[in-house]
Amino acid sequence: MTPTWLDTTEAVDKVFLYIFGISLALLILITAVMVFFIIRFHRSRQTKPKDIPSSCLWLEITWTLIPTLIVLSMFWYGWQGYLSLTNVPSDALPIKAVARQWSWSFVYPGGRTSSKLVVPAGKAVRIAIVSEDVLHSLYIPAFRIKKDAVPGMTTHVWFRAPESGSFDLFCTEYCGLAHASMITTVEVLPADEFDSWLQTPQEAAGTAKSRQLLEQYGCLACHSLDGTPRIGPSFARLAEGEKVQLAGEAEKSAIVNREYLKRSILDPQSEIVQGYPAVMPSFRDKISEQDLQLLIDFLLQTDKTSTSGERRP
Amino acid sequence: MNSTAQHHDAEGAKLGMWLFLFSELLLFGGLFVLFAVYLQRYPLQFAAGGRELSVAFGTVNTVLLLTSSMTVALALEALRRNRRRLCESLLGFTLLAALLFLVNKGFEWHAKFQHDLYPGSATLQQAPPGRDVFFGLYYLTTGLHGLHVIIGGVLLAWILALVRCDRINGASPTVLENGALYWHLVDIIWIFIFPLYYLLL
Amino acid sequence: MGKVIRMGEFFRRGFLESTGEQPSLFEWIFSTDHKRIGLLYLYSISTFFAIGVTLGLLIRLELIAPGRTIVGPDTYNALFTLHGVVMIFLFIIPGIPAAFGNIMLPLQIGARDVAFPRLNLLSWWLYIIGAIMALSSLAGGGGPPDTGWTFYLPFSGETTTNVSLAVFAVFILGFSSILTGLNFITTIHRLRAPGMTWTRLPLFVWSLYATAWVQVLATPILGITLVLILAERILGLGLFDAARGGDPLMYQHLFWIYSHPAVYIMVLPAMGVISEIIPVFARRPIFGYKAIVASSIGIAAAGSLVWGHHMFVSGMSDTAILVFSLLTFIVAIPSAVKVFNWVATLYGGSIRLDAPMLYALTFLVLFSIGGLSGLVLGSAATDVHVHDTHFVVGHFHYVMFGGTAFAFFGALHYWFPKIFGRMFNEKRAAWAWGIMICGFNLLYFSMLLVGLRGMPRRYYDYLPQFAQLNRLATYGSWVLALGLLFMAVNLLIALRRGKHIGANPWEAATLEWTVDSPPPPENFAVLPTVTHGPYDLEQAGEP
Amino acid sequence: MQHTGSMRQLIGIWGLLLLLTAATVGISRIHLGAANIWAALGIATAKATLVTLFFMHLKKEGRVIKISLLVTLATLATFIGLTFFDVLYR
Ligand code: HEA
Ligand code: HEA
Ligand code: HEC
Ligand code: CUA
Ligand SMILES: [Cu+2]
Repeated sequence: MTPTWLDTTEAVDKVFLYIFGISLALLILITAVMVFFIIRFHRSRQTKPKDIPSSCLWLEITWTLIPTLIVLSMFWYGWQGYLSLTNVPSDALPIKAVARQWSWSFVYPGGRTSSKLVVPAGKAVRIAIVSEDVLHSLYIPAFRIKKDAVPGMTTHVWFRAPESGSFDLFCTEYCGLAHASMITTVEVLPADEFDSWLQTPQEAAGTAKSRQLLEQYGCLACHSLDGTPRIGPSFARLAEGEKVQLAGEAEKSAIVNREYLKRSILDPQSEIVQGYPAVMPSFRDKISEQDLQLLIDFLLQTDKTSTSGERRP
Repeated sequence: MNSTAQHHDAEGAKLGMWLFLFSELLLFGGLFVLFAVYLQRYPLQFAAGGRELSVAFGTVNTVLLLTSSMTVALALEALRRNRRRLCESLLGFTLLAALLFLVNKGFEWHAKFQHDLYPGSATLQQAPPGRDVFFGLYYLTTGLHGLHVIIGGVLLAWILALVRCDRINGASPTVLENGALYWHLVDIIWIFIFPLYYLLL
Repeated sequence: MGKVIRMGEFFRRGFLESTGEQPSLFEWIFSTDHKRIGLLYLYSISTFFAIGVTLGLLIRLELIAPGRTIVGPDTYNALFTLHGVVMIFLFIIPGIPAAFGNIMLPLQIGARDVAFPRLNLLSWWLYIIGAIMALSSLAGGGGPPDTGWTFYLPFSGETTTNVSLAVFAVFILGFSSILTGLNFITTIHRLRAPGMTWTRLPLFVWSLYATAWVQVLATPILGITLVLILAERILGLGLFDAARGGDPLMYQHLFWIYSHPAVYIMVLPAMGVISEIIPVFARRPIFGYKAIVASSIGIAAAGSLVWGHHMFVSGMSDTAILVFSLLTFIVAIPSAVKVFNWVATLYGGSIRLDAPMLYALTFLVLFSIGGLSGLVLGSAATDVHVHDTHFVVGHFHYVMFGGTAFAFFGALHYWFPKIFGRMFNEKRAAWAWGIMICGFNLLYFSMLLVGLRGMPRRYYDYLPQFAQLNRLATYGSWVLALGLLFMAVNLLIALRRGKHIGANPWEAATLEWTVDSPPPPENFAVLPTVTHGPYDLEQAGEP
Repeated sequence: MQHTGSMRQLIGIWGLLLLLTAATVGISRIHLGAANIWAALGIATAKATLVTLFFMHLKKEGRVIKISLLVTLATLATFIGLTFFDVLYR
C-alpha cells in the first residue's frame, strides 16, 4: 500500500470491511455445514454411525493452512491500516489535549484554550495528548481514532475532518467516578471561520474570562453554575458569608470568604463539604495567583450564570 | 505436602514440589521483568543506587546462603545413610545460617533507613528519577526474598523436629527432600539478586 | 436415551452417602475425597455465579435508558467491578477445572484420587476465604472497589475504596488456582491407570493438563502484580508512578502477562468438555484426536505470547503492536483447527440431540462469533476504533458466557446423572436452552453493535444515540435470566425427584461411566486396565 | 541408593560456588561497560546451574522435571523478551 495519507476513517473502515466480510462468510459456512450434518446424520435418518476413519492428515493440514493464510492477510491488512493512523501528514495543525479527572482542555498554537476540540474542515490536525492525573483515553468514533492519555508521557493521534459539523469525543479509559461524563464535542468549522476563531483573543478579565478559566482548569466537570448537583457542590450557592456544613464527627462548619475559597481550591482535602466525596484534586502549583484571584472574584459574585460577553466557538 | 500421598508416591511429591518451585520462580520473575526494564531505562541511576548498597553485607549473606544450601544437601545425604545425629546438626547449622542471614538483612535495612534511603524519603525524592525506582525494587525484592527465607526456615525447623522424633528417617526422606528443594530455590533467587542489586557499577 | 434403571430402595448414594462418623457438614468441608471437594466447588461456584449474574442484571437495568436509572455513578462503578471480579476469579477461572475437573479427572484416568488430596482441600478453603474477602470488600471502609477488574494503576493506587482488600482476595484466589494446577499435573503424570497411555487420555484430561500448566506458570505473575498494587497503596513505593520515574504501562504489561493466558485458562477446559460431549452424542470417535491435543497445547503455549493486544492504544511502541498483533492472529489458528475437527466429528454420525449436545453445538456457534470478533480486536487498525467500547464487552461475553459458561452448562447436564445418579427432565432442559440462546444473542449482539457505533464501556450514562440498542440488550438480559432460572429450577428438581439412572446413561466410553452413578467413595474397587481409546464407542457399555 | 563420595562432591561444589562468588565480586570491580551486567548474569547462571544440578539432584531426575524446568525458564525469558519490544522501541 502506498502512503496515500488516507484519512483515518477510510483506512480503518477498509480493514473492518475486510475482516467482517471474511468472518461472516466463515461463520455462515461453519454454521451451515454444522446444521446440515445435524439434519443429515440425525439419529432418525442415520440409525447406525458410518464406519469411516476418524482422522485424516490431509484434511488437518488443509484446515490449518487455509486459516493461517486468512489470518496472515488480515494481520497484514490491519497493520497497513494502522500505519495510516500513525503517518501524520506533515502539514498537520498541532493541538495539545490535556486530560484530567474529568474534563478535557485543548491548547492551540498561540495559547488559545478551549474545552471543545475546534478544528478546521479539510485540514489534518495532530493532537498531542497528556494527562494530569490518571489514565484517560481520547476517542473520536467518527474519525476512528483513540489513544490513551498516560501520566508522564505524550501520545499522539491525527485525523482530518472532511467537512464541518460536530462530533462526539469520549474518554474511554476508565478514570473513576465521572468517567462517563468526560465527554466533549469536536466542532469542525470551515477553514476561514476556524482561522478567525483562532485569532480571536481570549478575554483578559471579566466574567467571560472567568468562565473560560473554569473550563480550562476543569472545574465545570464537577461543579455546575446553575445549582444542579454534580460530583461537587454547585457554585451557584456560594455567596459571601454563607455557612457551609463540613464533614466530620462534630458539627463542623465554615464561612464562605476569600480565605475559605482559596483553601478549597489549593488544599481541598483539608475541609470536605458535608455529603460530598473527597475527590477534588489540589490545584496548588497548577493555577497562577492571578487566575486564582480571578476565580475567587467570580465565585463570590452572585449572578454566575449570566452569559453576557460569552462567545460561542 | 501431604504425607499419606507421599508415602505412596515419593516421585509424585517431588514433581509437585518442583512445580511449586516453578511458580515461585515466576513470582520473582515478575520483579525481574521490572528490574530489566528499569535497568535499561535508568542505567546510571541504578548503578548509583547499587553503589549505595553494601557489598560486604551482600557477600557475607551470599556465602551464608550458599553454605546453608550445601548443609541441607549434606543433611539429606546423611539422612539417607541413616546418620541421624549428623543430619540433625547439619540442619541446625542451616537454621543458624538462615537466622544470621536475616539478622544481617535487618542491619542492612536499618543502615539504609538511617541514610534516609527508603521509598518516598526526602533524599530519594530529590534524587533524579530512577533512583527511587531502584530502591523501591530493592526493598520489595529483598523483602519478598526475606519472607521466603523465613518460610524456608520455619519449614526446616519443623523438619528438624520431625527428624528428632524419627518421623522422618532414611527410609522416608521425602519431606526433607522437598524442604531442601525449597531451600535451594531461596538460594538460587539470592544468587541472582546479589549481582543484580549489589554489584552494579 | 439409554438404560434408565429403577433401583428402588436399593439405590446407592455412592460418595454422597454419609458415613455417619462426623457431623454431616464436617464430613463435607473437611473431606479429602476429590468428588466431594469437586461438589463443594460446584455448589460454591454456582452460588457466586448467581451473585455475578445478579450484578450483571443490575448493570443492564441501569443501562436501560440514558441518565440515572436505578443507581448513581459510584454504585455503578462498583457494580461492574464486582461483576467482573466475581465472574472472572470466582466463576469462570475455577469453574470447569475445579468443579468438574476435580470430580472427573481421577475417574477418567482410572485413579482413586488426585495426587495431593489434602492440598486439594486446602485449595478449596483458600478459594472460599478469598471469595468471602472479595465479597466483604463490598461493605465497610471506603466503600466497594471501583477500579474495574483490571485494577489499572495509577487510579487503583489513588482511589479511597476497599481496593486493597479486593486485591488481597484475588491474590489468595490465585494461590488456590496454582495449587489446583500443580495437583492436576502431578495427578496426570503419576496416577494414570495401567494401559492409560498419553494417546488414550480423554481430551478433557488433555485440556486440563494444558490449562494446569498455564495456571502454574502464569498465575504467579498475577500474584506479584497484586503485591505491587498493595505496595503502591500501602507502602507508596511508586514503581509505576511517572512522577517518580516509574512507568504506568509496565503495570499493564504485568497484568496482561497473566490475564491474557487466563482467558485460555477459562476456555481450554470448556473446549475439553465439548470434545467429550460431541463424540458421545454423534456416536462417532472424535475426529482428529491428535490435532485437538496439539491445538490445546498450541493454544496454551501461544496464548502466553499475545498479552500486548490489550494495549494497542495504551501508548505502547508501534513495534510491539506489530509483534503482538501478529502473534494474536497466530493464536486463532489452533482454535480454528478445533472447530473444524468438531464439525467433522458430526459427519457420518448418528446424532442425538440431548441437552448436553444442544449446549455443545451452541458453544460452537457462539464461540465462533466471539472468536471471530476477537480477530477484529487483534487487528491493530480496527482495535483502535473498538478498544474499550461495548464491542469488547460483547466479544468477551460471547467467548466467556457463550463459550465457557455454555460449556459449563453442557458439562452440568452431561455429568449430572453421573454425579447424582438421577436424570433431569429432558424436555424442560431443552426449553431452558432455547430461551437462553434467544436472550443471549439479543443481549450481546446488541452490545457488539452499540460498541461498533462507539459507545465506550464502563459508562454509567450514555448519549441518546445509543439508547435503542441498550434497551434491546436489557430486554435480552431478562430473557436470558428467565432461561437460566428455568435451567436451575429443572436441575434442582432433578436433584430431589429425578429418575434413578444406571452407570452409563449416555453410553459413553470413558472410564467415569464404568463405575456406579454416583461413584463409590473409592472410585474403583479394582483399578481398571485400559485397553481402548476414550472414544471407541463400540467397546462402551461393557462395565 | 547409597551415593558413595557424594558428600565429598557436594563440598566440592560448594567450593566452586564460593570461587564463582569471588569471581563475580572481582569482575564487578573492573569497568567493562555493558559487559559487566552480562558477566554478572553469566556467573549467576553458572552458580544456579550448579545448585540445581547437584544440590537439587536435577542430574538424577527424570525427563519430566528437566523439560518442565526448561519450559519455565523459556517462559520467563519470553515474558521479558516480548516486553522489550515495547520498552526498547517506544
Ligand atoms: C474465554 C475468554 C476469551 C477467549 C477464548 C478469547 C479469545 C480471543 N480474544 Fe479475547 N478477550 C477476553 C476473553 C477471551 N478472549 C476478555 C475477558 C477480554 C477483555 C478484557 C478486558 O479488557 O476487560 C478480551 C479482549 C480481547 C482483546 C483486547 C481488546 C481491547 O481491549 O481492545 C483482543 C485483541 O486482540 C482479543 C482477541 C482475542 C482473540 C484473537 C481470541 C482468539 O483466541 C479467538 C479464536 C477463535 C476463533 C478465531 C473462532 C473459531 C474459529 C473459527 C470459526 C474458524 C475460522 C477462523 C479463522 C479462519 C481464523 N480479546
Ligand atoms: C463469565 C463471565 C461473565 C458472565 C457470565 C457475565 C454475564 C453478564 N454480564 Fe458481564 N462482564 C464480565 C464477565 C461476565 N459477565 C466481565 C469480566 C466484565 C468486565 C468488568 C469490567 O469492566 O471491569 C463484564 C462487564 C459487563 C458489562 C459492561 C459494563 C460496562 O462496561 O459498563 C455489562 C453491561 O451490560 C455486563 C452485563 C452482563 C449481563 C447482563 C450478564 C448476564 O449474563 C446475566 C444474565 C443472567 C441473569 C440475570 C440470570 C439471573 C438468574 C439468577 C439470579 C438465578 C441463577 C441461579 C443459578 C444459576 C443457580 N457485563
Ligand atoms: C474532580 C472533581 C473536581 C474538580 C476538577 C474541581 N472540584 Fe471543587 N470540589 C469537588 C468536590 C467533590 C468538592 C466537595 C468536597 C470538598 O470540599 O472537597 C469540591 C469543593 C469545592 C469548593 C468548596 C465548595 C463549597 O460549596 O463550599 C470550591 C470553592 C471548589 N471546589 C472550587 C473548585 C475550583 C475553583 C476548581 C477548578 C480550579 C475545582 N473546584 C475543581 C470536586 C472538584
Ligand atoms: Cu477520563 Cu475516563
Ligand atoms: Cu487477550
